[in-house]
Amino acid sequence: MVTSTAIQLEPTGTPREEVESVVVRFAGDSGDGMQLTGSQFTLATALAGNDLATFPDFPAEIRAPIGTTFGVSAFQINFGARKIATAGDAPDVLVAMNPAALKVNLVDVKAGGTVIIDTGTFSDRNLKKAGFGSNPLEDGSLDGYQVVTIDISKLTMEAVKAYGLSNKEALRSKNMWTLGLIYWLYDRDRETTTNWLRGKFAKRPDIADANIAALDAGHIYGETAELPGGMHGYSVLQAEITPGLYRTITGAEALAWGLAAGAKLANLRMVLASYPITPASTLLHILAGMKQFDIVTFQAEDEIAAVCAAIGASFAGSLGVTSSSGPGIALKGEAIGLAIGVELPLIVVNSQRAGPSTGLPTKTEQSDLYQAVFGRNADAPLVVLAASSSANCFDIGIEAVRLATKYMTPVMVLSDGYMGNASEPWLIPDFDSYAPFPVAFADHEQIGAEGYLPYVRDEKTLARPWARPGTPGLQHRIGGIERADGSGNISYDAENHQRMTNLRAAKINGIANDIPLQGVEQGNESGKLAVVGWGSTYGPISRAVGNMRDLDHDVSHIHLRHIWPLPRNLGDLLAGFDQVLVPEMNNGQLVTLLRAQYLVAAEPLNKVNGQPFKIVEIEAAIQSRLDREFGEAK
Amino acid sequence: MVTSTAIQLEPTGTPREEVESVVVRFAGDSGDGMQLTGSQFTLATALAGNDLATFPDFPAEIRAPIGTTFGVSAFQINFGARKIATAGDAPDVLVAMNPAALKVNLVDVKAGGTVIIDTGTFSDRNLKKAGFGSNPLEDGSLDGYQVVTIDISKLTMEAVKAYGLSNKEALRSKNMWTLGLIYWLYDRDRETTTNWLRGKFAKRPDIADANIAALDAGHIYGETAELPGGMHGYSVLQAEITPGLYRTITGAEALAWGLAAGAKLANLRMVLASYPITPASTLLHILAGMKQFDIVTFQAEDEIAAVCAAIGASFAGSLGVTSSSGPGIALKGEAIGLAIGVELPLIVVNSQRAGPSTGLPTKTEQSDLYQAVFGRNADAPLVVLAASSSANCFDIGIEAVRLATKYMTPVMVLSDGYMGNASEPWLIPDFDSYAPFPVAFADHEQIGAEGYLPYVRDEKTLARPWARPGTPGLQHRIGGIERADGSGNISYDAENHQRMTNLRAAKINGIANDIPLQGVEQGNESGKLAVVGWGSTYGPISRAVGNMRDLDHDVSHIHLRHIWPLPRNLGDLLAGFDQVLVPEMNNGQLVTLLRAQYLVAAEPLNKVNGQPFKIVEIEAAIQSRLDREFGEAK
Amino acid sequence: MNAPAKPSALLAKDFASDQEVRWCPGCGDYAILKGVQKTLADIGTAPENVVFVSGIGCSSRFPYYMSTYGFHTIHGRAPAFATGIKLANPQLDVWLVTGDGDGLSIGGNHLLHVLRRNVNMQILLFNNEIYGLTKGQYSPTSKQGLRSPSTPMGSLDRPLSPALFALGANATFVARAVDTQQKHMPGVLLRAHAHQGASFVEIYTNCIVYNDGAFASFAEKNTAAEGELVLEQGAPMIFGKDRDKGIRLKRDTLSLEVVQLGVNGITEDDLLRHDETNRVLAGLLAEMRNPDFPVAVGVLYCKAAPAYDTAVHEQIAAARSAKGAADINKLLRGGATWTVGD
Amino acid sequence: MNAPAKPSALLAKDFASDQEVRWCPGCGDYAILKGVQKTLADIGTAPENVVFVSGIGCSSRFPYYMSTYGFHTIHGRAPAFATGIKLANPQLDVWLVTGDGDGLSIGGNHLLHVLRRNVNMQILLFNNEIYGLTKGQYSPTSKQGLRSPSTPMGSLDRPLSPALFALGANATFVARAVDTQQKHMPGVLLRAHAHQGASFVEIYTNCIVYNDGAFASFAEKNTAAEGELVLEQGAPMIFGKDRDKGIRLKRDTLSLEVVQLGVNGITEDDLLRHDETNRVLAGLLAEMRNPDFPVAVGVLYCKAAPAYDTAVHEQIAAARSAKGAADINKLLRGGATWTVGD
Ligand SMILES: Cc1ncc(C[n+]2csc(CCOP(=O)(O)OP(=O)(O)O)c2C)c(N)n1
Ligand SMILES: Cc1ncc(C[n+]2csc(CCOP(=O)(O)OP(=O)(O)O)c2C)c(N)n1
Ligand code: SF4
Ligand code: SF4
Ligand SMILES: [Mg+2]
Ligand SMILES: [Mg+2]
Repeated sequence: MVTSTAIQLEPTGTPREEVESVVVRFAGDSGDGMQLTGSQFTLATALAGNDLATFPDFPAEIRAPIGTTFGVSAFQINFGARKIATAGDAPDVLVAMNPAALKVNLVDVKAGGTVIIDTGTFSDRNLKKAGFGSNPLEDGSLDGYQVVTIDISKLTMEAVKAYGLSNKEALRSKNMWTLGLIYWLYDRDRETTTNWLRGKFAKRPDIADANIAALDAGHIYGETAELPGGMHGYSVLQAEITPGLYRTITGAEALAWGLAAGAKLANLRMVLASYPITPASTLLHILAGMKQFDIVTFQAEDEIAAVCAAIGASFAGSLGVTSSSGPGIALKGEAIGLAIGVELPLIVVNSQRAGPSTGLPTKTEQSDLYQAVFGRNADAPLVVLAASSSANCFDIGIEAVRLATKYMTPVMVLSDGYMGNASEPWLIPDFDSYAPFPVAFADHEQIGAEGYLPYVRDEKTLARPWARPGTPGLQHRIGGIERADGSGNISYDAENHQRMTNLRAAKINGIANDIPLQGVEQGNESGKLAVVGWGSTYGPISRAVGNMRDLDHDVSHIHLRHIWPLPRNLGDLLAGFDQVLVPEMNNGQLVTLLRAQYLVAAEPLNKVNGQPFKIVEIEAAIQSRLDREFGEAK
Repeated sequence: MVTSTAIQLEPTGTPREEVESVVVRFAGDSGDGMQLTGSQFTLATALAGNDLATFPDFPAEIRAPIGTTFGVSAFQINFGARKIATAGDAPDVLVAMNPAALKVNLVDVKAGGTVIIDTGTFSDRNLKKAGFGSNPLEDGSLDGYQVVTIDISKLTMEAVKAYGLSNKEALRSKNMWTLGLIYWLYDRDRETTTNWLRGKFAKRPDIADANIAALDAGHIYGETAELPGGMHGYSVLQAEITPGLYRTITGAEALAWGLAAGAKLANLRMVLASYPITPASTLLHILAGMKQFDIVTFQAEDEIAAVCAAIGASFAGSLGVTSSSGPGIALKGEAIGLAIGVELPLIVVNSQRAGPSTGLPTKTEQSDLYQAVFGRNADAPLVVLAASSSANCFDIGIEAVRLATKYMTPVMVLSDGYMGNASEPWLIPDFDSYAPFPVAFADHEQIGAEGYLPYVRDEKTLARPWARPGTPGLQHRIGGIERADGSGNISYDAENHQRMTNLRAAKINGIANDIPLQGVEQGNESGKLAVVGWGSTYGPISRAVGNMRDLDHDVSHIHLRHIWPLPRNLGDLLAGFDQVLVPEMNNGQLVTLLRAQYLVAAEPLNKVNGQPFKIVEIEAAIQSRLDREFGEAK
Repeated sequence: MNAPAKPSALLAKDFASDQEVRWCPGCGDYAILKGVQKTLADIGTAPENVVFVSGIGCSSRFPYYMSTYGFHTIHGRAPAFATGIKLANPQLDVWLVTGDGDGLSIGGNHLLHVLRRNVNMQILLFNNEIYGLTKGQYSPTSKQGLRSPSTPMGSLDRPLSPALFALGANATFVARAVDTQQKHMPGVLLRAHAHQGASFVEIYTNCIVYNDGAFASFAEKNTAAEGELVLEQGAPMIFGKDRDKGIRLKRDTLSLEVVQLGVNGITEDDLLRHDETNRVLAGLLAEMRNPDFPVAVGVLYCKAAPAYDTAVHEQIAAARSAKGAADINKLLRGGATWTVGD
Repeated sequence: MNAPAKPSALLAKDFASDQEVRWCPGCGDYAILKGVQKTLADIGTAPENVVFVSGIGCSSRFPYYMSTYGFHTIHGRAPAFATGIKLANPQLDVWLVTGDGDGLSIGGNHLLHVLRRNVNMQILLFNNEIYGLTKGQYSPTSKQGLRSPSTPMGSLDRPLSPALFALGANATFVARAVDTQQKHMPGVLLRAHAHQGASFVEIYTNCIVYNDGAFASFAEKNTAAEGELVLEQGAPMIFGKDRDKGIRLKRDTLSLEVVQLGVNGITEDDLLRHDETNRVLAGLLAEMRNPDFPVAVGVLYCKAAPAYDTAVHEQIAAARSAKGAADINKLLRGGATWTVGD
């Protein structure tokens, strides 16, 4: 919501309107560099002291034919002088680099919003490719918007003429021209982008220069040209942000670093075994570049081999990690069951995407909770964690390592495509402030009268000891057939199976005592309505609850990061609310778990169109629940 | 419970005691032919007009060293003059062919029960192999039992001396000698066994003769010898049984035949693609021998290939079926998601076994309900059916075919190792009385203005049409990426995904209108306690509820055969009971589903020691729930 | 099954669906699509009798672009789906499209088994030596040392040779074609189609985005003559711009060498003649790699063997004639039964 | 890692665990167990440095019977577990035990990839041409026509040759041994152990219950001499009770023939000499089958190549020396940062 609050004077004397927050979407062809533009703008905005959130939206095709709607790539950013929770429901400003980008994105723009259009691309051919029957610049389609038409293509060509690039190369700077204009619009500093361009094109200084010239030209255009549509500059004040050192971080980065940090705290080598799949591959790519952290990455022949190699690595005394997305996780189910049976640490990262089956690989969804909690043969409990934001992935990564190694158990970490790709500002923690939890491998002291017993448990955690092959005297054999309590030898004994089944369940349930009590993110600890979320719905729920609370509604936000076991106070907490609403980007999964566990009449709010919730959608749902309650009270 | 009711006179003048029901367990080394003995006794008992139920208990090893406890094979039969629900909690009579068999099985025998022992095998060596420190025949271990010691080995050798067999071959008739004795004990006719022996050893008439001689000798021994322990003959009156033609049938047979029958009713070729795994392989073996029914069986390279081949067969217009056990089903999850997405018929049979992971392959469990209902990535609903007994597998097989083809959906059929192997008498139905449900494949009439649209749905069932490749004009392309409503072409459209997700869920939910209302097996439609079961717990629950009702307790038995969707009246039905108890051979799975669906405070009763519930266990649980309720009422 | 009237004179475009082709501009897969459509027109099969089955990958989008029946399945499993289709209906003309990742990484086992079973279908493996769809990770056929997002310091895996793998799998038909060689491809595909059993065709295709030029040393206009040996049954193995080079067998070491015709008195008669029924020879040819050798294309190996799907249905027919018409009531009443009277 | 003191003079029994061996009496696996225990004693490795990894099957119970570390995993996936173990700790001496079903049916793909990657381990494939544990279904190596519970009318699949498969997978070491030949086996296993990389050893083993006598034509006392060719590097290929038969190369057809020494003037010099570095020769030898040929046992192929796990850790070492000691705080502060002041 853009709220004008004051008028400032530009250095040049032009007035700059002060706004509290803005949503800008850059949209163009896959080849137009919209993701780069977006991330540069994100950085400049962070440096300007705003809070922010982003939503990159990639096309499904690798490189669709130029100018087609299915080749449109977009990047949305919401930034402001206050806490920003989501990438924004609807853009205040849409930058459309071609007709297809306009076609796909216009519907989302807020009524009366600004649409900046590169008219240089609005040829008949491109209009047709985008599926326009007539030219939207002329047929009234844009009525109701502030339309700013600029021939950005032409202006860019002019700006970079001096550098003797080919037409094609020259046109590639269009995005920088546009970025320059938007920098002017929101009063951002160009320096980091200039430096970044110099670094990126270190081997082609002519291209670096051309891009910088385009960036400057766009900026100057804003300063000097009389802008169409009466557009003028804005300023967005700094947000109140906890002081400290910041960076932007995507969920994939945060998770990779969190896992590396966890391995360090556990004093273990990490072996990540994975098989590429969108959107999970990024984690593999990042960790593949971190070999100096004693991280082994292994691109296996498939997901089954990946999880098995990870379990093998854990058997050998390293931290085995595997990562995939829904369909790949499905393939890992059998092997995860083995890890549960042999009780070895294992981390399984699921970057969820829309399904079922191949589904919509580039679209987000959080529909793998059932699979995480229930998706294996037999009684096979494990730990399930869900990160609530890009930055939260760091701490979730560490928590996963802590629980996996302390309890000798697989831990499933749920992330999603949205969170993985979206970046947000992150107050960089001091790693030295994290308490180490080094693994104490079994040693010769564990050798008793009957030799080493790999299934004698720690009384408190119920974890079995971890003996590293290579250690003299601790030779033992484990496997997927039921193991005798104590020795771990094959046992077909009926009562042993009952006991081991109970122990496996008790071990996982007991972890509830080693995780934080469930807190309330916003609002009271009891009341009329609790909105219970998990995962990347954090942003829209927190803003929606915040907005409704600002309107004096009695609603609280509870957000789960521990999905299994659930926090031990959760049942009591939920019992304190008249109604419980569970928004999920699936057809209702956490809600099933809560109803079954606590017999609480939790209601689902589902959305499965591959897009994150809009704040208004959750606000509306809250309103309707509160209305209903009033209705009943009458 | 053996209840003496009267004394009859034997033809020879010896008194025969009349009993209402008896539990006999045959136990011996794997090589002793106990399963054959058991099935012959079963047949003779059925012919004698008793009702019966059996429980074969195989050793986990293929062929363990002779005389070891882990090589013991047992077969239990419960038969009587009344309705028999289970194989019996505790044997009245144990036949122990060697020390190991005694060692393993004695604990289960009812206090005061009869133990018949082949003393010929009680050598020091065998006692040691079985892990006896001292000779149980001498050390008082058998106090409290009626012990009948006979040197069966020696008597058998003598009986078959005439046939010139090798020692080893001769000794193989021991089981027939024993069977002869037991036939005498319960007044069974030897003729079917004699005929069967003649058929089985048609090529070795000497062996047939020897076996028959042993059988007769055992029988004569009973008639003439003064039996140790004062043992005498019993008679078990005929049960009141619905008139008609009967046979014994195992769950695996019934399911194979049910699927074949279903395919016939649907007018389809069946393609079963499977990969061997205990206890599921039997279905593959049976169907592999039924090629004359136009059944193609395919032993694939693994479970994934198996399910994929089955889906391919369905795509091509046949009925694709795949079968496995827990770990194998886990591997099929990804492909099942595809079948859900492309909406093709598919039947997935899960013969459950104890887990997790490899678990206890030869032991029974019903712990794959979570996996069946929830075990896939994304929102991926399908139909889940569970057979309640060996014979019920026939109707469940037909129902699976009906639903899969009518609704173009995968159907998961849950059976288990116990049900698959156990045989029970079956009133053979007249197949002509089953209403056919032939598949109407799409034809040229479905070609509209936009061509053939594979995702235009039937308004009532929401099923899409099924077009068989080879049909001119209906060429279409489908796949795992989200399909456009109507055309089925790839669609990345957000709202289409939402719509298709809703349609997939609605189609499956709607099936609730096409399945029978949930009935009550025994007891009232509302009351103090409902015991809700599924699968092979039918027997013990029904007998336990029956017994408790005989004692005038207010308890009802509800048994689910449709697990998903649940019968549409189930919520209301359960709401009518003060308490709901859900016995399961798992750690509590159906109970989760019921609590989540209906917010009913259902309580679990779990058993996971690889053995079916005992009747007394369920009786005790019922009692404790009823006590508690009375307690509260005070 | 349906016996549709054979449409007369089909054209390549009759095999194109109405779906927009969505590969990257310049992707080699376009050329293969053209080649396949032309081949089908040449064969003259009715589109409704043809099924294209694929896994997941850029290449595996293929079925959507054909006017035939099509099934875009899941990653790596297309051979199993295709087998199921043939088991259900052996009359269908099944074409399987897979990639080097789909077919040899996750799907290696299914490919192995469909080849050894000899299920009657054509298997086209689009080898671009990269994972295209997932944005450029190395594949099992990538050259060692390839830097990719998952191997920033260079890949360490020793690559598979798809043809050698197929021969090791007991395949009965192994051939190669090249995306850019539109004249050559249909001939190879026609041969694959004519073969009864699993016909394996490796097609080199250029991923212009993630592995551009992987086959530049033999697949381009100016390199083909020197970089490639076009196999023809019975013909001496000659190649080169001036057709002046040949392949000779070094008998004692069981290996091949490149020789110059006319030099040291070497004539055509000294050269190996292609014998596509010789599996050992096929193995030697499969291993020829630039720059030391030309890359062999065409039919490397072809040997008759019964097709699996046919044999399966022969067993069914035999069982039916031996055991008589299927009768469920008879089935239920087989074995020991007894009657309980009223 | 631990560097344990080398125990002196280990005996075979030092490698036996306390677990009762539970194969069927008479199963060929017992002999292999003995052979492996003897080999390990001969090698003299400390038991704590050895890991046995297996899948599922009768054969895969192997690890329980060894006094080393052991991991009985899941069906078909042992190569992946073993790879993970080596990636975590390349110092461990890893032995993989699998069956013809475990390794070539469900696990074919993992075997393929561990071989082509050349991960340093010994792979023992117990080939009994049957699924033992699941009670006798045919396997991918079963002879065509085998009647089994799943193929009552005879199996139709064309069998795989494990050795040929391994060669097609680019394996660097391929050998064969026989359960009954206790003298021969340890030598082969020692060679496998000495080889850096994935050493593939097919061991013929008799399933006395479900496939008794499958190898009777060469694996029994009275058939071995005539039915088997024992390979030795550099030695002429002679076999027969009277050592009077040999293998000769038919040069023009690239095939082998059995010849009689002394007949038609044939001498040892006419015979092939074994060259285990020649993959083409190995392929020819792998295909020799009774009754026309003797079955080749011993080391068919051995060629040096870098081990994958070693190379992986070299990259890690290189990265560490290039990028300096790992520092999480530095990592988090890399790239663009900014400070928000109080
Ligand atoms: C189970 C599963 N794992 C992984 C993926 C991701 N994935 C899709 S295509 C592909 C590899 C494609 O490579 P290739 O077969 O060579 O095809 P290309 O794109 O190069 O034509 C991968 C890893 C998936 N879709 N499903
Ligand atoms: C996922 C899975 N599928 C199937 C099985 C059943 N299974 C166990 S062992 C086996 C085959 C064993 O054959 P092989 O590897 O040749 O070993 P053998 O018993 O002959 O030594 C099968 C099919 C299983 N345990 N797990
Ligand atoms: S990524 Fe490569 S293989 Fe995929 S469509 Fe683009 S060019 Fe073709
Ligand atoms: S079934 Fe066969 S392979 Fe298995 S233990 Fe018995 S003899 Fe050995
Ligand atoms: Mg590829
Ligand atoms: Mg085997």
